[in-house]
Amino acid sequence: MRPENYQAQSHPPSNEYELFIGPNHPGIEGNYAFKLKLHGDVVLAGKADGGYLHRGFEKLMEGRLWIQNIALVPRICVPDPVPMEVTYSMAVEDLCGLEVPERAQWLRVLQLELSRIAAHLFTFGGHAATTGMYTTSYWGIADRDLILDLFEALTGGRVYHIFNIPGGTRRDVPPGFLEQVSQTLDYLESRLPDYDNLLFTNQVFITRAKDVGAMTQEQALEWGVTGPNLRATGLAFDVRRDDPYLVYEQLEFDVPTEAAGDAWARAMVRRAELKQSFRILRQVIERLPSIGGPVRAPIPNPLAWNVPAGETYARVESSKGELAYYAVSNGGDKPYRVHVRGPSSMHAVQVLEWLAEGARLEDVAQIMFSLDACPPEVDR
Amino acid sequence: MSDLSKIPIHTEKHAPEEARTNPLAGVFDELVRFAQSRSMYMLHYCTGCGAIELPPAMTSRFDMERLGIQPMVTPRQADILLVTGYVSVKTLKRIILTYEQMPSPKYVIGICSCTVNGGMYWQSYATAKKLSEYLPVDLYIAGCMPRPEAVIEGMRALMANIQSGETEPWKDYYQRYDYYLGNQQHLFGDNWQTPTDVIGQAQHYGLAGPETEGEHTRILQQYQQPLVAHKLRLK
Amino acid sequence: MEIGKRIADIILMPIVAFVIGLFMVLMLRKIAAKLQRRVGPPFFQPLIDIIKFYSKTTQVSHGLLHDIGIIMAVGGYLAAESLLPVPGMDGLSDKGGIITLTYFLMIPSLGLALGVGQCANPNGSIGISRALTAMLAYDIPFVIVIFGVAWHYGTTDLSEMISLQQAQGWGAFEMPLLALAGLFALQGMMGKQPFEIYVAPAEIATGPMVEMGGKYMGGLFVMQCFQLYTAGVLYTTLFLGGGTHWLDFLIKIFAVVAIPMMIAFTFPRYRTEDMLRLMWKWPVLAGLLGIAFVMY
Amino acid sequence: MTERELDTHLVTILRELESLEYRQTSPRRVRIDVTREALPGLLELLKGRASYVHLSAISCVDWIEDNEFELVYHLWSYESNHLVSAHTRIPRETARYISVYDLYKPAAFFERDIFEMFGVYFEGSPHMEKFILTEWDGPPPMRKDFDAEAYVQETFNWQSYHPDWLKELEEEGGGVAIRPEEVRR
Repeated sequence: MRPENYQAQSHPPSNEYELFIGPNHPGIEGNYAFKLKLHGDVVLAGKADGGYLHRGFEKLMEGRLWIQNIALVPRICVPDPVPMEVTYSMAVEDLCGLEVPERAQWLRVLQLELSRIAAHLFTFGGHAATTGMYTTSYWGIADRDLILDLFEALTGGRVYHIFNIPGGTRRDVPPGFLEQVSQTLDYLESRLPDYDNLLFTNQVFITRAKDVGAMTQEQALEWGVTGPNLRATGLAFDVRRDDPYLVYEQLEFDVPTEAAGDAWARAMVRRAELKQSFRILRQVIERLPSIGGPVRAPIPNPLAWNVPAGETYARVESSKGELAYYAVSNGGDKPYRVHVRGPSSMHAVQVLEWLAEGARLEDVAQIMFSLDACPPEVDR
Repeated sequence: MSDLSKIPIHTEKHAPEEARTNPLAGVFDELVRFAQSRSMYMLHYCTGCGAIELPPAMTSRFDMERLGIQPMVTPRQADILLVTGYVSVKTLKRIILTYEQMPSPKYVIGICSCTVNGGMYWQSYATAKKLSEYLPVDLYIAGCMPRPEAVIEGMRALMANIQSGETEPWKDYYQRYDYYLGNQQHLFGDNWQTPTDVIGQAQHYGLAGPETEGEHTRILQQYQQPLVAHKLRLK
Repeated sequence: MEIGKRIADIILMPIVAFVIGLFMVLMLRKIAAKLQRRVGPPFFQPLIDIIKFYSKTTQVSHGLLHDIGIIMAVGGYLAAESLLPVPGMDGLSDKGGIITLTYFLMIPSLGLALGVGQCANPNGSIGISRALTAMLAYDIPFVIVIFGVAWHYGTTDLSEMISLQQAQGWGAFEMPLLALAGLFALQGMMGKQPFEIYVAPAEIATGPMVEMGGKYMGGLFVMQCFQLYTAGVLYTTLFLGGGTHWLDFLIKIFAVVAIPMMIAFTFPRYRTEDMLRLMWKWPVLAGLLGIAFVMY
Repeated sequence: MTERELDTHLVTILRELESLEYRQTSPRRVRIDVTREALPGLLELLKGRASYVHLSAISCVDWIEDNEFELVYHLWSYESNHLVSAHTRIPRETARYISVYDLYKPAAFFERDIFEMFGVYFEGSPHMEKFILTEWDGPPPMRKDFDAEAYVQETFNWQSYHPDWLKELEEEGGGVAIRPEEVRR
């Protein structure tokens, strides 16, 4: 039977047609849609369509206590939740003038870098899968699971940890945790040559990823590109180094850059960042035992916590780029306004639309994944 | 907490539909149900944050393919619709469109607490709260978010149900279409329509019941316009 | 050959092909699983999938050509199987020969093109246009290889080629360049990475299969079994001396199919024009050189 | 150039403009309060002469008691590594302002976001249409006078916390040990 009341219509002949990518499409990262106008294989215009993941976070946060919102914020970016908690906590601490104990700061760096590794492994996998290379994505996601195991040992949750609260962290590390981290790092480092063989030196992948979605440094700055995508155009800027927070000033790490600004350069920057994260984590493992003190500053009764009136802009480097929280308090027990600036709000919408223009249909998914666009950050 | 062991367990026996005379027919039905339970293609649609636990469940660590579960790309090829997490109203429309395009027998699993009752977004203006109002749901897997083990366990429960022939809510969608359509219209407005002719399908496959048509389907017919090809609009 | 034996062969050969094809699909998925460090599907999974698809209640047809397209796709391979000699069964191979077979192998793609065209899904249309482009790409080296082999043996009869090879030694040793070009064409024919341009889930949502559900998808799964079997048997017949008995025949065809599989899961896919460029350059060059060696 | 030098550079620029106040809130954060007429000029100066090329975000706050919207433009300089937040207020009734898209491309996204969530219309912004809330026809939801909870209670049904099958179980002595209502009390 013909189950759909579709009626064929004749159209004047045209070489142009419109194609919907998403929201139900494997070439889309998450629940997001992209409309393309094509001429043959060439994209004439692209239009992003968001809002499928809209939950009204900013409205929800205005209706909950300052401390309750900690449970809400990691949901804003699912693959990389830790920076969300940390940035929100930093914003609240800034409003209250709370001093975070040093040990808690080191613990936060530990989680942030673990989360960055997990997110980058996930992105590798996704990027490779858009070009038909599923083995890398299977490996990457399985290796990411080891990081999730570490998070489970530390916080009790695999994906959402709710471990950082304003004033510090909820608990200290469990015994033997740092050795476990160290072993996982050794294993992941030993896996990097495998990834190189399979993906980063694979001639077919290089052919596919070179010159795809390329931008120059001037264009990147003009369109508000941040994070690894900006570093792939040659600008060595990292919020961790240039607008330091927590204890990043005491840590040694490089800011890797590439010059080309295409999908290939972005993948290589992520790969280099993995190594830098390993380096940071090793320093944390070395230094953490020598730093004593509490992991949490004393905070008032969280159920009746009136945060002093004021406003602040807290900013960190998440795995996807610059993440910022603008928090306003009117002296009440709930936030007056919280505005989340996710890095993907630029990458997934305007930059993607702009890069898709003139690209090939084959490369649209690859451009989206190489930008590491995370739709929930756009929709919030 | 009261003693959990005191909770009585209910087991209900299902009356066999009608005795088939041909002994081979039973064997054949068994085989088909076995095949349907052991080969479940799930739709590759991440509707919410619970989708982040599906890649681990599918890939090397937990490997759903051991159980014959594979991701599939388009609704036409899929058997299971996994609603992974909260459904915003905008997504819900697409979920219903997708669900109606899937060939039956089809199954819906609601993953995460948000599909049960709105979860932690209970006061959000943008998310629908009870998934089973809009679609017949076979199984809920609660948790925020359920671990891959829980997802696989839920899949196994669904498999057992399919094999024993217990779970057939997809028939419910045809039989009580008016109820589901009414809830959809309440949320999306009276001019809500999908390209799939559900009533026609129900009649064609002999699944139409007394509640297939009603006041809401009359509203649908009143607003229904023939679908026309999409116009080029972009720039 | 008496008529009864011939009819029995024609009926039996597609069944044998289907069963072996199921095992090849299983091998494909197991190889993928092993490379991806996981367990992979259970033993009967390919068969269960097909039964499942055929047991669907809803069958969404988009019109007459949609139905005919699938019949053509499966039927083209069914006809091809009766032309491929296997140990103990020759079927129609002495009547048809390799030229007819080459034509038969194009029918499935054309049938799919008809069927998918009626679905009116842009992804499907892009997919099928890519599939036809891919056919254009791999058919040039494929035809060169067929021509070279036929010239070398002086016949287009497949069973005669087998007996000649069993007398003189395998074609792969006599015509290594043609065998190499044949491997390239094989990879393209199976539509696996790096030449998986027409399925491409992340780009065009599985292309030609996008509107197929129920029986139609089941038909495509059956077609995949035949496709793997045909590719394996054809290459074995042309270059590896066919089979004297079932054991060495099965070992050869599974080995032939395993090579492209292993390549497939360690490479990404090319773009369409990259595939054309590659296919028309190296395999064609190797094939032409091979023909030159064969001729002189 | 050291940071201190750039700081004085920024200060000289800010001194050129009238009707603004500025103060340094922390070592890398500068807050500027400016009238709504002077803001586009200020941004132009900051971008053109003080290397504040990166528009990090535009935030909007609904001060319903003052009957005003506050718009905050967060600008970052990759050279001096300072973040300048320019605050301005616009009246709530008219809710119209000028787009800064011609200065900063990223502004288009934030302006569209504010248009959807607060109903502030930006003249000259390229995409003054719905993006996230295409299926929403209520009032702009982020305004303080929109009560999300009341809307939710009115629109959606809830899963019964005490369904019939549970009552049957309870009669036989089983069921949930602690009621949700009891927990909330």
